[in-house]
Amino acid sequence: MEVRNLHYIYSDGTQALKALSLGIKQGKTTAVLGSNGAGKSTLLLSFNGINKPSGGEVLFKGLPLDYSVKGLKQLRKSVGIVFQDPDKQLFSASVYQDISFGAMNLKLPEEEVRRRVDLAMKRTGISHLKDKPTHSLSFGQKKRAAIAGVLVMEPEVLILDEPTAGLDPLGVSELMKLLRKLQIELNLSVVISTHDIDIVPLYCDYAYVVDDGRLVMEGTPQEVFSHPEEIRRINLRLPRIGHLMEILHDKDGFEFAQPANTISEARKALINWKDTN
Amino acid sequence: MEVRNLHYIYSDGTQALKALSLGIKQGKTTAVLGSNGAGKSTLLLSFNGINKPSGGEVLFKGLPLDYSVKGLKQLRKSVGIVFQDPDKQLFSASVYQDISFGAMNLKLPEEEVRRRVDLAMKRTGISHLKDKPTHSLSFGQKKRAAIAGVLVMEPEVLILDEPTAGLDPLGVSELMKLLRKLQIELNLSVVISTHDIDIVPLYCDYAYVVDDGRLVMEGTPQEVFSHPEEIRRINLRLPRIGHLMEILHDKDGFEFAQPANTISEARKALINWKDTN
Amino acid sequence: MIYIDKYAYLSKLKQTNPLQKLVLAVSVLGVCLWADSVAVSILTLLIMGWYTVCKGGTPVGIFIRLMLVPLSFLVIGVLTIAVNVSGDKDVFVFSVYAFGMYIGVSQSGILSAANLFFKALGAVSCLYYLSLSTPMVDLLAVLRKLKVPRLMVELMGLIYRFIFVFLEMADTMFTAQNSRLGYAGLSSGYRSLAALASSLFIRSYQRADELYIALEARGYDGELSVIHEQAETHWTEYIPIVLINLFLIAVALFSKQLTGGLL
Amino acid sequence: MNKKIWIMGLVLMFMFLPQQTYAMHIMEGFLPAGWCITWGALAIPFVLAGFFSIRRTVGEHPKTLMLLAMAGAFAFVLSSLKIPSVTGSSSHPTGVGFGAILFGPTAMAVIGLIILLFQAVLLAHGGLTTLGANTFSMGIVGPLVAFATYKIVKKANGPQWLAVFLAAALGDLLTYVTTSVQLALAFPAGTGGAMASLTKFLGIFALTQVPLAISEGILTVLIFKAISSY
Repeated sequence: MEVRNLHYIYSDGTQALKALSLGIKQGKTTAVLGSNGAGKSTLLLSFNGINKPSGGEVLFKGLPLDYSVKGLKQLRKSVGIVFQDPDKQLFSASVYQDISFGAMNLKLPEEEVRRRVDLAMKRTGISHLKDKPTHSLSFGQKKRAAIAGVLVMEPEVLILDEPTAGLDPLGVSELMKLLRKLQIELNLSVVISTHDIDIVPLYCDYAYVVDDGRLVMEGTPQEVFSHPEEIRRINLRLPRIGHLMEILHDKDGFEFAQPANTISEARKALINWKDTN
Repeated sequence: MEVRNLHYIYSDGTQALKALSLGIKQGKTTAVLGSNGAGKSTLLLSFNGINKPSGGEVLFKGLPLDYSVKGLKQLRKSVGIVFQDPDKQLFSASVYQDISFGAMNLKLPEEEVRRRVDLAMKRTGISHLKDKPTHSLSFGQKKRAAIAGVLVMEPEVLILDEPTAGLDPLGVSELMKLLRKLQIELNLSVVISTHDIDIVPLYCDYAYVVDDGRLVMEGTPQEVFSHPEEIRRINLRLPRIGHLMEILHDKDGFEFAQPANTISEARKALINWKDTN
Repeated sequence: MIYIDKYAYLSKLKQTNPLQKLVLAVSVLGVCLWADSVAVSILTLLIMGWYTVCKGGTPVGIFIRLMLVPLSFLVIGVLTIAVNVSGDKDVFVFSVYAFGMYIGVSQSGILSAANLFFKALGAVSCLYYLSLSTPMVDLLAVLRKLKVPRLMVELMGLIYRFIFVFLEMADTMFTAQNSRLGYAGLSSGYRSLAALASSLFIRSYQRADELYIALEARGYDGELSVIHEQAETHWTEYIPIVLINLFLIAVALFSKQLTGGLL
Repeated sequence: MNKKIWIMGLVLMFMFLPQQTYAMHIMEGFLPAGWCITWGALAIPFVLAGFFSIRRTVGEHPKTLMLLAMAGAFAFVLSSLKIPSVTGSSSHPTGVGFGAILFGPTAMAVIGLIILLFQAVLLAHGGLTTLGANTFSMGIVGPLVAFATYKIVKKANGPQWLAVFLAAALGDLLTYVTTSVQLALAFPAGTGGAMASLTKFLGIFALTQVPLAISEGILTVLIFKAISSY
């Protein structure tokens, strides 16, 4: 999955994306970072053809997207998107029926639809909610149901807009672990947009940083967060651990071989430092 | 502001609060922590009389709340509440009109309404948005407008449900600094409920931890986070810095005199350790 | 607010074939209306109450509380029918004189009012049996099976789903306004309610767009096709329903004969 | 003395009872079977016309389905809101005028039917056997009156607010006049027949509705004003 020189102008004239180019690594978790209004959501909606770019192109498996009805249908089988607010995505009061929707649209035999729905519910850990009405679910459960509704299509790319927004600490870590698990088990390419900087070094393999519709940085979380000035210039911040380690290194005379952004990295760095001193 | 032995049962029979007692410190910022469904929002809505407790009592300035129409009117003048989703709190076409809503309902002379609205907009830094339609605002601006809409009533207690949810990193720190400033300038008592554990040691003076409708812990953030087992038992977590420092202390042979949950505390502790070794 | 919906999902009868429940409710409802007899009405109320409370497990307190919901309509309606105006005092068994006329109730008026009162309660208990044992989702599936046009069922399904989304939204908005004293006076109350309704309308309008986009992303092609649970039934399960109806019909005929068609 | 108290009690009850109830749909089991069928049969052509018109539009623009669904859910929620009143008792808007002006009377027949079914099953307001009668009054007559009033006032170059007000108020009122007619026909008085009965029902179901119809008119004007300034 790749976008090249992408431009997107909203009907009200706002230029949301400006000559943006980036590639999604197959089978990895990629984060798209940026402050509110940087263009993250617009970008995500371009990946499965909901936003048709005003300029440039989106490529899937090396081929430019085909925006015909048939082409889009084909694309959406492979590229699934989970929106931030599950109440905007779940259309049926029956969790089971809602999840089956995507699979039914693939015109699969009923047997296969049932198999996939059951599997998707099992994978997202909501099998016990089968007979519950959607409106009785908690926010986190709705989120999982929305993910299951995309998984039934057995996509190759799973896109999630702010997947951790509104979840409590346990909800965040459970959801991110779920995504990690899906990514590994199904060899999915996962793309998330997020404000939650601290989860990026923990759960993401690669990160793109966008600002004002442009790509300003890319690399592993490690690499991206080793440019703190740049990160702050565009109103983001380092992970808190990274920030602490930066100050210890810059101001307090600690010496670390490389930046550390997670607890385990910081431990290693500090133990290392302790042992050499 | 104080609640004593508070019970709250929803009309569908769910017991949301169970014998909860706590006091809000005047002129301080108090955090209410807990996972989703712990009863945080129910508690906040009890403070300004929207939820009438099924048992126990809520006291304001030492007196039990008066749930008559007049009593509630009086109370809501003094205890303002800002909801999580500003879209559910802003109704009017223009920002100015929306902010004036509460002041108008107090039947103040027009002169006074104008003065208060201008002041509230200035305090929240949105004076330049005066004539904008509310729906054209960014999420962070809407949040500020919602706060201004409560400030016009010149409350003594300001309650905010998940004030940082949905904001980007800069938005979070700006909002928390704004609340700090308001709290000091106006001698406001600020009460926030939050999932965002990392902001608690930075911006809050006191914290209550609720779980399953009960109060399970209270104290300064320092004190509360010095019981990591208890915090984890109820599905919360330590601030990330606190977690790192805990592991360094418990497993890696670092010695710190006291727990550290913020970057500056951690720096001090580590420098201290460095100097004594 | 919507208790009935909540109890429907909790009912022990939830797994029973919804068509069977619909047939039971509607057929007994029909017999109750046709019979027009106090005995049948009371029996209907007892049978349906037994099904709902004993077999369905709906708390009896809830059932009684719900039976009181239509009571104000019932009392007003029945009194309006029973109370008549006439210049002749003799048509009434009890009357008062006011404004140069007699206002009162006649014997046949009392009888038909009592009849109507119980008939309506009996009928309501049929409605409650259905709605307290059959979640809307299952009911819609039955409608689909009964060849109600697909578009109609889809529309109903969407409306049902979003009623809860908007109710929650309206509730939060109302609370937010209320805490800023939006309902402290009559005129501010009107303004607040209008503001609430209009923002709710605008939100719902936007929600149509957002939902359409989300559905398209999942391959929507103009048909909200979903998989349905197949409820297996055997014709023998309909035997009790037939027996109940036959019993009620027999009671109706018998009591008509006994009271000369009065009750 | 005794009689006075009796009358006073009756008057008070009639004054206050209706205001505390929901929109006055005819309850389950209240109408004799014959009338249930009659009103159902009268409502069917309108509902079918509405359905076919919706199907045509949705065929051309699939998004219309979502729009109608949201309008329906909105109308259901609107009818559950409480109109503030002086006495503290509450009444609920019908949304008849609002819906008719925005979506036209044809679509309203279908949306009205669905909402009435949901109100019956989820809230026990109205009923299954009275669905036809209630659809006829609230989904057909009310919207038709509201729509016609709106068009006539607009055509006569009346101001927008007046058109909206009259449409909403008359739509609401005529809904209940229809309900009264339905009840009177089903329960003609022992002395004086259907006309005497109609007087009684109009007095109770329509007359008490006048202040509520005015409330709904004012409210609808305010809603339209707020939406147009959005």
